[in-house]
Amino acid sequence: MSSASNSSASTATSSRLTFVVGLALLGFLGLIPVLSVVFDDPFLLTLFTRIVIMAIAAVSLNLILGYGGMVSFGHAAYIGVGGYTVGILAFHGVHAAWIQWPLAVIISGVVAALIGLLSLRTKGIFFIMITLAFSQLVYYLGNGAFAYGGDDGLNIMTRSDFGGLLNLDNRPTFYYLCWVILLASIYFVHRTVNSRFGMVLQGARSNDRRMATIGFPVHRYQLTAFVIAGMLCGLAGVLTATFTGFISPAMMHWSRSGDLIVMVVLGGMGSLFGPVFGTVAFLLLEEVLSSWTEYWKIVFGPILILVVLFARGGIDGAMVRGQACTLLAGCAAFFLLYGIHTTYEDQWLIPTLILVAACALAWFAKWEIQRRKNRHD
Amino acid sequence: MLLIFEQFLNGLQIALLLFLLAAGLTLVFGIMDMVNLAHGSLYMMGAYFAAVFTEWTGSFFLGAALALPAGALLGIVTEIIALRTLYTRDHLDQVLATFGLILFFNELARLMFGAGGMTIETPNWLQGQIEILPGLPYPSYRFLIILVGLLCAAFLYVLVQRTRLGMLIRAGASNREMVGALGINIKQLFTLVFGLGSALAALAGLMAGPVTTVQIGMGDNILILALVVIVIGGIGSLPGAFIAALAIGIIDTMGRAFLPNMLGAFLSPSDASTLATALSSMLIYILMAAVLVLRPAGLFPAPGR
Amino acid sequence: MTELLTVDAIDTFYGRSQVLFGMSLSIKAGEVVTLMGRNGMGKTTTIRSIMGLTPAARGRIRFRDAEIRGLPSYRVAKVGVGLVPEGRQIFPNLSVKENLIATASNRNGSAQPWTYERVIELFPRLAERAGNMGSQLSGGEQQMLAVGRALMTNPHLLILDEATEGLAPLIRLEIWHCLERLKQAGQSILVVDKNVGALTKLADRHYVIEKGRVVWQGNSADLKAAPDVQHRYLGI
Amino acid sequence: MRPAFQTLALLSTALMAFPFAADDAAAQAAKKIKIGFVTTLSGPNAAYGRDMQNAFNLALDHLGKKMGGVPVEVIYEDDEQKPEVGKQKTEKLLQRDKVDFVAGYIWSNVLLASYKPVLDAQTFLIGTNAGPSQLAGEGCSPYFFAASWQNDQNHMAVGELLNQKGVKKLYMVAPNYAAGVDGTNGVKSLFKGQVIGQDMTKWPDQLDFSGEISKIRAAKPEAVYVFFPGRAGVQFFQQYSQAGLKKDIPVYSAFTIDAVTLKLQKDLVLDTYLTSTWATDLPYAANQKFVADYKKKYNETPAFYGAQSYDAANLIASAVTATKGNLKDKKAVGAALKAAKFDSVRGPFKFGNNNFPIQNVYQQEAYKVSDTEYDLRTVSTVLTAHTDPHAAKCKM
Repeated sequence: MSSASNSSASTATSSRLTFVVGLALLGFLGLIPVLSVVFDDPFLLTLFTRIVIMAIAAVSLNLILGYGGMVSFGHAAYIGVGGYTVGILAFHGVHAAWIQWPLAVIISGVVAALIGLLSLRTKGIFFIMITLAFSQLVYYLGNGAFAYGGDDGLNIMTRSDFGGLLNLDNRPTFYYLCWVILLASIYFVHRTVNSRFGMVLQGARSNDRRMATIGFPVHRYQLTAFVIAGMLCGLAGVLTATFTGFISPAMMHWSRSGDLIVMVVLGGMGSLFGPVFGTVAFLLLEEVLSSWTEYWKIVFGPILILVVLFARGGIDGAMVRGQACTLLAGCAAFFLLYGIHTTYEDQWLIPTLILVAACALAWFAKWEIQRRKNRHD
Repeated sequence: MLLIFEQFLNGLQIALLLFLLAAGLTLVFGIMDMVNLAHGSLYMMGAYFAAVFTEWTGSFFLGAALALPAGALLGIVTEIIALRTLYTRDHLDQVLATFGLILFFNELARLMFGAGGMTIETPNWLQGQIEILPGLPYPSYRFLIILVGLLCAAFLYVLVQRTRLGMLIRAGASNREMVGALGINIKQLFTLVFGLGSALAALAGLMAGPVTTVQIGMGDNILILALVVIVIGGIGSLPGAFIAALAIGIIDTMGRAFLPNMLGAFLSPSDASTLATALSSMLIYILMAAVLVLRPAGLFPAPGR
Repeated sequence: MTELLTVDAIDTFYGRSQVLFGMSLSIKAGEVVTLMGRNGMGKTTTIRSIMGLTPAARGRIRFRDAEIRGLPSYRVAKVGVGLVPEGRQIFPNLSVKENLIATASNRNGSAQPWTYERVIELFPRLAERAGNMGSQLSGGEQQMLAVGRALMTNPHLLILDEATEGLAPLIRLEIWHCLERLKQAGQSILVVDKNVGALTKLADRHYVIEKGRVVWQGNSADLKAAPDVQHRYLGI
Repeated sequence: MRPAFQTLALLSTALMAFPFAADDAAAQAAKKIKIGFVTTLSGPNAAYGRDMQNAFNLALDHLGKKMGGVPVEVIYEDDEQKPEVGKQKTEKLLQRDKVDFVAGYIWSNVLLASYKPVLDAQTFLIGTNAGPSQLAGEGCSPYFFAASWQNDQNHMAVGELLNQKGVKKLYMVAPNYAAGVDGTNGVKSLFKGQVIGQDMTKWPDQLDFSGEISKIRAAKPEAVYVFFPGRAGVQFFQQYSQAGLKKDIPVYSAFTIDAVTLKLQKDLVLDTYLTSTWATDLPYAANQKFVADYKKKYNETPAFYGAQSYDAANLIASAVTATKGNLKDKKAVGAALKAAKFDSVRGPFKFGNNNFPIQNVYQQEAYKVSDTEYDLRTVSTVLTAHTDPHAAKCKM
């Protein structure tokens, strides 16, 4: 749990800077529909709608993973539960959002309560595995539900209906709805973690026994957080289903849960805006790398390793340590490579790959030497 | 009756493959407290090595004999380059970094060996069947898997229970610091164990190759199963892994084999078979969840953790 | 007599909090030295610093004329330091015999090395339990096993950290007796304990520490003659 | 100083989004026909995507990279075999690249996740492999054309073939996913004998079929029907042969043996029965040219995935030529596509009312071309000018 406690130490010192940058990023996200019109690129809106929805899911995971220290490896299950509730209701002709959405959130909460109740008996790697097991159960349930398309998934032909209040078929309207929900969930998490409840939750992360001896019903607090996170993630599932007009078991495959964890860690665990940073970085990186080469994972895999090894506390952590230069260099390199790519197409792929590998190696070597020096000085 | 026995053998064979994979994983986990998701990649690379070497030498056994040290070497190199720095990190960091390794290895294999997959040619006498019981011919290659699996289990038992290396492995699983304080270079010991685990993974991969073909990502799904095995068995415990592997292999096979007939009593045959498959897919996860709810550290947790 | 171990002004930290402040001590070959002090004053940290388990940030630690500060613990053990740790830390999943032989070695080529038979001779009680798992032993038996295990590495210096804590008086006596025999055989020993009565008989010299530094040192006679030291620093 | 850096860092992060927008303004200027092609180019099944891509490129070569005199640009996207990725890539093609046609899709679930935005944008979608029933029946659309087949067609042909061979007792094994269930139902719809056993295997992670094979042995059927697309097909035949059942109980399959898997299946699938709508030996000039040039260019034998993609390119070209490049007139383009005036590798090509092909389904067999090379050849015609069963439900 060392990195978890590290990042908690950093939140205290970082809050102001991260706050500014985080708000700026949220403001930028709010401008996307405008930019999409200015640049005549509707896909920008599509891309960022997905990013904002995933950010909501990441924010919900951060509540239990970052603040609560509960590594849930099955968080995508709630995206599935929320999505399937909407999809199944729509399939049966129920389109009213004020039935669909609350029901989806409640069912996600109930599922989270059941999973949490059993999973929280375990700790560490066992908790990771048992949450994975439960999400696999939900996954196979979706896979076996042939009435609702099974593996093929199910199309939602009619979007949720808010009466005359909101027209979700209007893409900017839907985008702003997601954006507002993201803002609200960040604010909600902020209030939660700074309440007494949140303090106990964070205390339990580093030492649950002590919190229990002080007299807090730690287990109940953790379960509550688990359920809240499940409900919020269920809401992200509702948005996903509404946005894509399609549900399938693939949305709750275990690798999706893995992606969510990566987003949170990449952005910075236990940081208010970390999940948003992480989601934006992850999905943009995926989008650009994969448009770049179909072998993009050979770059993405090592990036992940490097982030874990060197950028502890993720993007937020880097900001805290004043590694803006590193961040800037990363962005510049990204820019450069993207520029080279668009100019010369794929023939530059191999040299740039080698370049990236060489940079990584050099960085690694430098770090290793430094570390050895520190140890023996 | 014969069918039940045959299905038992099928289950046993799957179980032993799982055990080979889980054994390395649990040894590594036990000593270094290190979750290595890339273990599945070593399984895959072992299978590819065997395919390439078999093609090259023209003999399955020569190919296998070369693939084992190659797998061990690859494991050791990976350990030294990428994993050493992760020992002091928490499980989450290890999961993420080794997840990155999986992505890397999968693409590397695609670049090196192509996307089309490979087959491992086995000698003719392994393509046939042996009559184990009157009226029960069994594929000789699957029989070989059972044999190799049992031999390996026995070898591991002797190694861990009867040799000094085994004592150190067990001691390391319960109290790593103390082993170091008594003069054992735990890093070296771990590299050794990691090499052993990698060789076991490669062995599992190359044994599975002729049955399941060699392909990109072949280790990803079976790795999840192997993780389930070591978690049920109790981390760091070889006997636990053995028993859990047997339980999962046999429950899985028996579930698929006999659930449709049982459900067929209530449902139409095609509904019964789809429902039975959905159920048997879930069966092992239900088993794991149940075990963990009742015994939160697995069936045979290593003492001292 | 030559210096065996010299700890010279070491500072040790746990994370950001400093525990040892210029801690120093020395042991000559064949000597039995104690390290005393109240709980939380840095006794175990001193041992851990010597062993390289919690490396000291500053200062020097010399063992048989070689610098050992900064070495990983297995190398400290290899140059001849045998540890009987606080809480005994027997391997619970190894049998008594396995506990003894798993890490045994005679790296320094002792002419009369410790063997399984010799340890059993020293602690006949262990013979009866040779096949039992470490976890099945009583506290006293575990303590004997821990001492035996350290002896099996044939160390130049044996370190015992709180060796008699929580043991029945009779067992305690047995341990002191055994240390007495080891001393007679020429074994150098560093003992961390609170049992002043037994230690003044056994040991040659004593260090008393408080808040991570030595506040008093002297031989057994001095200590007996200084009840105020005993009272102030050891709470007796 | 530091906050300044941080602001810069943030700004450049934000700016990353902009190059996306910048580079297609230029593309828009040149008059081009843009085709988006979505297929699987990474992961274990990348070989199929590669086959499709190769064939589509070959077709463009044959067309001189022009359709109706207008230069053609193809943008390939990798769906990673994941429905939501496929959908996002499809939307990118529509919204950013503003393609005129979308083609491709190997997997039913990816197609089902992706087709709605294409049809909503009134863009023509040419399916080159998956042909799910959802799009063939009530869900048919004037904007969707299948250059391949309807999923049930090959399976139904297996059912008919079994009748022709006089099989009375059949055992069925297929994966437990939508296409697997459709497949078994397709066989049953024409098969007149008795199905004495049916197993649905876990998809896609079951690699070992020993349990199912043991049950087949015990059930003693006259024939076995299997449907295992991709690598699972290799695994099944390998294990079936190891169990020694191959010589006793014949295997009938659909979509389980193709040029890609054949490289691994080799002898294992000789003397088995399969149905398909295309083979390298179909005696049409277009087919022979396609096969010969594919082999020459890529040094490989094309699979049916490629053949269908080759047809799709020519189908699009025929429509562009017929409308003289005026793609704004959707009605005319739709009519031209429907007319399908091109030389198909499958001979005379005709769409049914639901825009799925009316075509022959053949019995085929694997054979050894040389020591190292295997191929499929046509044995007989099982279904002639077959219309899929869902067409009746399409109100178009």
